[in-house]
Amino acid sequence: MTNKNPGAQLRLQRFFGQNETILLLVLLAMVTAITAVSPRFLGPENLFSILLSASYTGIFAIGFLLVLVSGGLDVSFTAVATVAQYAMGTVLLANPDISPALALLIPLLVGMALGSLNALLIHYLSAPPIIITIANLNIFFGLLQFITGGEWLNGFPEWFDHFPQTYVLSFENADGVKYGLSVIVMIWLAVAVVAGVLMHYFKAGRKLYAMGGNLEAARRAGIDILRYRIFAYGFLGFCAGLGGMVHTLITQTVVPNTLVGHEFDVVAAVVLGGASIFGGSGTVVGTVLGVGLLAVLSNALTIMKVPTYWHEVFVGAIVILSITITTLSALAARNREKKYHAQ
Amino acid sequence: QSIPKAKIKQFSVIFVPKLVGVPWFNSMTKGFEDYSKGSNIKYTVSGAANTDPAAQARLIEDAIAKKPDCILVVPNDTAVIEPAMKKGMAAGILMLTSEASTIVNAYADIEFFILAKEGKDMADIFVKHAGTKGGYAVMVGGLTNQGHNARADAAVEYLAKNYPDLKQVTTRLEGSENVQEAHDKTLQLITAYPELVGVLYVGSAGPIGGAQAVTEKGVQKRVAIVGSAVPSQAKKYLLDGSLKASYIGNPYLIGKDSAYIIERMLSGVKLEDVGNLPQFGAQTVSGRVITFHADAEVSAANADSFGF
Amino acid sequence: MLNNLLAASRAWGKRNAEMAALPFLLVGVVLLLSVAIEITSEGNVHFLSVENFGAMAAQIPELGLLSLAMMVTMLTAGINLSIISSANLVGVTMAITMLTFGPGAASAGLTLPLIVLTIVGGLLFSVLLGLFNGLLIAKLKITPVLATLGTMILYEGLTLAITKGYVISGMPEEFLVIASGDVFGVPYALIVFTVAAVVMAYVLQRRPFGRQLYMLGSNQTAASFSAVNIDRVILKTYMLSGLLVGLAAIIMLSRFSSANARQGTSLLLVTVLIAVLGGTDPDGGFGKVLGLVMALVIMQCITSGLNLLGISSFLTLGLWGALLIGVIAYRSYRAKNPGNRPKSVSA
Amino acid sequence: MSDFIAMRHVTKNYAGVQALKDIDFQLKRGEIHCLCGENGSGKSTLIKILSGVVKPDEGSEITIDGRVFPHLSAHEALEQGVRVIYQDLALFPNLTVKENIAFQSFSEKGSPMVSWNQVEKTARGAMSLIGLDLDLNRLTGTLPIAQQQLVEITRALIGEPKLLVLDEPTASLTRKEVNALFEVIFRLKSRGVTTMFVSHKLNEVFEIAERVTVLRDGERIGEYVPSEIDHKKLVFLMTGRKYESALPSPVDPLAPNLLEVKNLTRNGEFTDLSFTVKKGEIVGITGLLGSGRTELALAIFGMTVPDSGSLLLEGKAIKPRSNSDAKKLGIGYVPEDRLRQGVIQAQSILDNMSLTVLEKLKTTLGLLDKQKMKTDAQTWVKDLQIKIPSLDSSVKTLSGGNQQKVVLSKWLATNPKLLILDEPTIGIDVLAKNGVHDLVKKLATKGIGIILISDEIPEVLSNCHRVLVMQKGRFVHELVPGPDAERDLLENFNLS
Ligand SMILES: Nc1ncnc2c1ncn2[C@@H]1O[C@H](COP(=O)(O)OP(=O)(O)OP(=O)(O)O)[C@@H](O)[C@H]1O
Ligand SMILES: Nc1ncnc2c1ncn2[C@@H]1O[C@H](COP(=O)(O)OP(=O)(O)OP(=O)(O)O)[C@@H](O)[C@H]1O
Ligand SMILES: [Mg+2]
Ligand SMILES: [Mg+2]
Repeated sequence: MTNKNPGAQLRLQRFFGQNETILLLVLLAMVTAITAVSPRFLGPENLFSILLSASYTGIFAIGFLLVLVSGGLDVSFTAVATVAQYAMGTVLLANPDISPALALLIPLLVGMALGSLNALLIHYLSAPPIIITIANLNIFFGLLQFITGGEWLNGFPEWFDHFPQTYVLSFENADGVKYGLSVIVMIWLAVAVVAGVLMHYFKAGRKLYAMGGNLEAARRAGIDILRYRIFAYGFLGFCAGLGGMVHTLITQTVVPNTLVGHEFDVVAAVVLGGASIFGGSGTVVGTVLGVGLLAVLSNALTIMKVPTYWHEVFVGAIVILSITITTLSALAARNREKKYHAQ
Repeated sequence: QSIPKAKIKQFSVIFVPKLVGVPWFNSMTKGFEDYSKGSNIKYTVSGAANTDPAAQARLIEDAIAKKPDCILVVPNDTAVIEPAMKKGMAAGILMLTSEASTIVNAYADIEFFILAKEGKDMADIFVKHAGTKGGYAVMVGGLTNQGHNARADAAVEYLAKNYPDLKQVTTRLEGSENVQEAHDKTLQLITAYPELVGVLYVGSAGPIGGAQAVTEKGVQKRVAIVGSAVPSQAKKYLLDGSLKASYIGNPYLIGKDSAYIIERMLSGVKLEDVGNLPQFGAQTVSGRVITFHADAEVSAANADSFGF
Repeated sequence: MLNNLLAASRAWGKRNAEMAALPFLLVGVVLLLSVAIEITSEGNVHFLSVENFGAMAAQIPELGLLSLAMMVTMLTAGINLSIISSANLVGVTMAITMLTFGPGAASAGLTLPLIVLTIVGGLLFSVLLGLFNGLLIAKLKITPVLATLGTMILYEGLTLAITKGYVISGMPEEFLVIASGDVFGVPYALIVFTVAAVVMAYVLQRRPFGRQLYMLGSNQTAASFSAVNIDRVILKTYMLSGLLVGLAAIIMLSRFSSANARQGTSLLLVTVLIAVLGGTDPDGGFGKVLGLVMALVIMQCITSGLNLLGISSFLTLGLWGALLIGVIAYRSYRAKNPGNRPKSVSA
Repeated sequence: MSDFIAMRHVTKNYAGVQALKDIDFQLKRGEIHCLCGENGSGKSTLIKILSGVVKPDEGSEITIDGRVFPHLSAHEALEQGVRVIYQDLALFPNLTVKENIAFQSFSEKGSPMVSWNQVEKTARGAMSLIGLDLDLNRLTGTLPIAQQQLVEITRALIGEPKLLVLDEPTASLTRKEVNALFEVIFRLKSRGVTTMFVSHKLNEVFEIAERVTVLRDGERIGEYVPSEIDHKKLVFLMTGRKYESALPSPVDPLAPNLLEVKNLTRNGEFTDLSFTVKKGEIVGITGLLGSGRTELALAIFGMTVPDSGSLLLEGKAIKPRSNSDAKKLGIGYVPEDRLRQGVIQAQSILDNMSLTVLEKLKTTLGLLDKQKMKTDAQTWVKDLQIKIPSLDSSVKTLSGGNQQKVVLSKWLATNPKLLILDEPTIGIDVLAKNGVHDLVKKLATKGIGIILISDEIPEVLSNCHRVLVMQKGRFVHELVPGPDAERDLLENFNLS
């Protein structure tokens, strides 16, 4: 290595050693490989549909990221989403004439309320978040199913129907069918951008990182821990409500046991995106890439004509591989920094 | 009527469905209860919150401890519950199953469709809409769902034998219990296999997701979506033509006839002597399996008559 | 006499603060359920009955072994999310082995040796699966949640690829004895679990490895500066977890006489719940086998009891959650107001 | 001069532990006030109450600039200009240096957004105040502990500090940084900023303090002017006891070499190091921060592998690949970061003490002999005079000095030939320090070879037979403690 411009070199290495860059490279490599096997994969139609189907996981993931960054953990968000969508569905069926804005507000409020409840319990019981939220997962979901008997909801008003087919950018394919960038994807991206700006440019966001990095130091720096816990878990609750709403918009049904049990899909995406499970680090870009990676994988396996029975093997192997790559490169980066600064 | 009330034998029956909190089994339970209204049979439901076969085996063991007169199980996995069933029989309980024709440790198994007929009917309906040439795919709720696999096997076998030009494009997919998953997988199938003429779904959410997918891609005419959808949910899609046909039984009526069979057995009637059923009429008994056929094609016109 | 007993119990509670409330909870739960069931069933069904104990005894071993497998990893501040999928992979492999070689062995009168070989092979295999987790964590420095999340998917995928989703069933009668047989009314499976629990308690409390494991769970850096071979302890821990999973797999295979890719998936979070209820600290370093066993029995009583009461399993789910939060609230209250010491002695 | 801050009747009870009893404490504007006391006497607690991190019991009262508070919140304290540098650093390791320094501006009212330009400017300005030059974009957690301390100090200068509280800020600083720090304090004093200072290094107290308040067992002993008391008096006030320290007994010049280090090099850490340690000899290694002393220790202890050079123990070449190898060879190491590397705080004293010798405590069945474990531990408790409530109590209930003795006992139990002590008295009070020093000297008389790494020149000079000075990974000087030693170090290496 030359010593001409060690600073610039380090900056370059920092860039390539960055989790987001590595993930992007992994993603690009994967896309190239997939396209080589089945060229149909890369069509815009398929890509838009990947985005659409990843949108609710993507929304959950953004919320989950915030909680993770703040040093927390929450596995109850699927149950929160289910309760939220159920509440919206019930109201919609009971009052079909309710104003759309009001109807869509319901899941968000329910989500925020339940998310904040998590925060309050974690704060006042000073208990490990994973335990409190496992408990609440059971409570929220169990009570919902118990009270409603698990009835499926469908037959929502007309306006509700066409939502996902509202395109921001639309094209026509050879058959003359419209496709494009659905509003729903835009909702996801909007949440991502808002969260990204919040995390980087707002004091509140920086305080979440601070809390996740050193809770005691955050307390001493005068941060109102309870308030920001409510903020983080409440935001995840909001995202859970929004994700639940989006899920209902896409599927046109509320089936209580579809989301619950898929918590780890979201956890996997977020940590694949480079967020530390111990808090204090993680970025929105990384999270979006993590969600994208898993979505591309699950889409590509069918398109590449891989027999269904092998899908999970692939997913498992790729998850382990990506985590290994990001972990090792993070270690390498740290050593590089140390060496550089020791000079 | 002159028998004093205290002397009437009260029978207790525990119903262990695959899982609770889903419309199908809610409706079936209602069938049991409505049939037995005013009779001396009392039903309780004891089902797991998920389709984990191990969880179901645990529930059966708990149910046995309750010493009921009869336990009816709709297993998630027949093999898994055999030992538990055996225990129940040893405890002198009338152990019955449904949708488990291969069960060994039961006094009777109630089948509400004839597997061969089911396969043939589903296949015939499918072919009616998808044609006899091209590629097709089959989707089940879960790859480990034995009931779904059996139905899919039956239909695939029939199609392979009778329509050799209709080829399965890939191995069985899973996702038919989840609208979004079925929707996504169907889109992927459409993208990957231009020769696709139809998708056959076993599992009630699948056809809905499939119908949404073909609508989105405007290929309702080219790709036929057929499967076992819940009629009330399916109606909309049957009307707009994105769902070609649904083939399913009516759980409420199935519940009523099952209750009838249980009632007869509890009062000492042999399985062979059960006779015609109130709802579905004819039945056949072979070994310990009693079979009637409840499944029927659902169309836009008759969707409301299913009542669920 | 009574005073001695009281003093002893108080001393025990002090030494075992993390599980001090459990004996009372256990007694409370049993009493409450006995009375409730007696009343609602008009005396036909009893909680304290041979049938019910039989049902519970049949269910405790596998859940107990799985919870132990989860707990050892939690003591090192780790977690093992792959326990269920490992158990299924091992179960399916053993089932296929027995089915493939079973008929041949039977005609040669070698069924028993085949079973023994299969069991030994199965245990080795599951230790190997644990070792793989351990390698990811110790050598590649991947955090336990992520490593075992990956292997959870991978192992399930492998099982699915092997079975194509179908169930593998029809184990030899001789094998089924493990779950169905008993000595003096005590099922073999329960004996296996009891032995495993006692051995685990000894390993954790009285083997050098056990102490190292706790120390490492509290502060890995300090343990490593104390010349504890961290990598080796982690590898051993996950192998031990694998071994316990293997035992659970054998019992499950024998109990259900069958194996498939997704059995018992609902038990994963339950094992975490049991470990924590039993006083295991998810942050590592604390937790005892005795606490886990008590929590296991409490959970089993509640589940079976509510089943006997005919209460919806969804309500049971909710009650589990509420119970856990209740116990945590109690512990947190005790931590903030320790002892029955007067507020200020010197003032 | 009126009191800037007055604390009255301050009492704090931690779940049964009486940390402070009815304390009165005053700070005048612009003064430099030292707080002295043994470990656990309540200094940090008093500071935390002043900074609003800990809530005092009912009846306490704090007056700042005439405003009376029954208690403060962390936020209020910051608003009042109270800035604290905590003993256990309170940095955010996951944030960059500039963000850590400017973090306080995030709590100010005004725009909810972060101005990164402003953050950078603020951080740069504050660093220039104390002449610090660090990569602003580096993650703070990747800095060496001394530099983290400097970041923490820099951070306290942001905004309008009126009171700067330093809770043992010099524990991990060498003289050079300490001098720089004192300069900052004087500069701030000239701007009217008050300083409150806690240190266990009494010479520093005499150097800088204008007034001294002494605490003992949570009670206020009194307030003194340094010129009116001396070192011995202060120790007596703090501890209620007198002490004398002795020089180490001389080494037998004929004693065989225990350890020989020849041309040891590890790239980027240390270069071409050669030295010997005799049986019963105490060799001190001192130097500036980052000179590579810890790295040398880790290489001897088997935790890193040197790139070249050799190690001989009792004449035999050794190549420890891990610290368990080193342990088997008879080498022990007491690490510099007691809280993170030394003790396992949450676990019991018994478990901590026996961790290194578990294999030796096995019975024939392979199970641990709990009885032997206890009696062995009791012996160490008696021998080292460790003050503990019981063997089952967790280590975190002990004072720093006693914690350090637990670490020492853990290594003594392995029956080592060579013991490496890396900053063994950081953050422990005079008496405890003295206890550790006496112990070290006693061990040497038993034939154990000792390497004592320390920043504190008096510590190495009064406890070692020979002292090596290290700079940038090389030995630059060797001396034998004597009347001129201190001047020698000061003049040649700016070490005092
Ligand atoms: N959070 C806490 N919970 C319980 N006891 C505590 C807590 N913090 C401090 N103590 C106790 O209060 C007493 C005073 O502690 P403090 O930290 O104020 O001492 P100190 O004078 O700063 O000692 P050192 O010189 O070792 O830093 C000690 O006995 C300590 O054990
Ligand atoms: N001022 C500095 N600038 C750059 N790097 C430094 C600086 N101080 C320390 N380091 C690096 O940080 C690492 C550890 O620092 P630390 O303060 O523990 O020093 P050390 O090597 O243990 O020496 P000592 O024991 O003398 O403090 C060393 O590898 C050193 O290279
Ligand atoms: Mg202190
Ligand atoms: Mg050092």
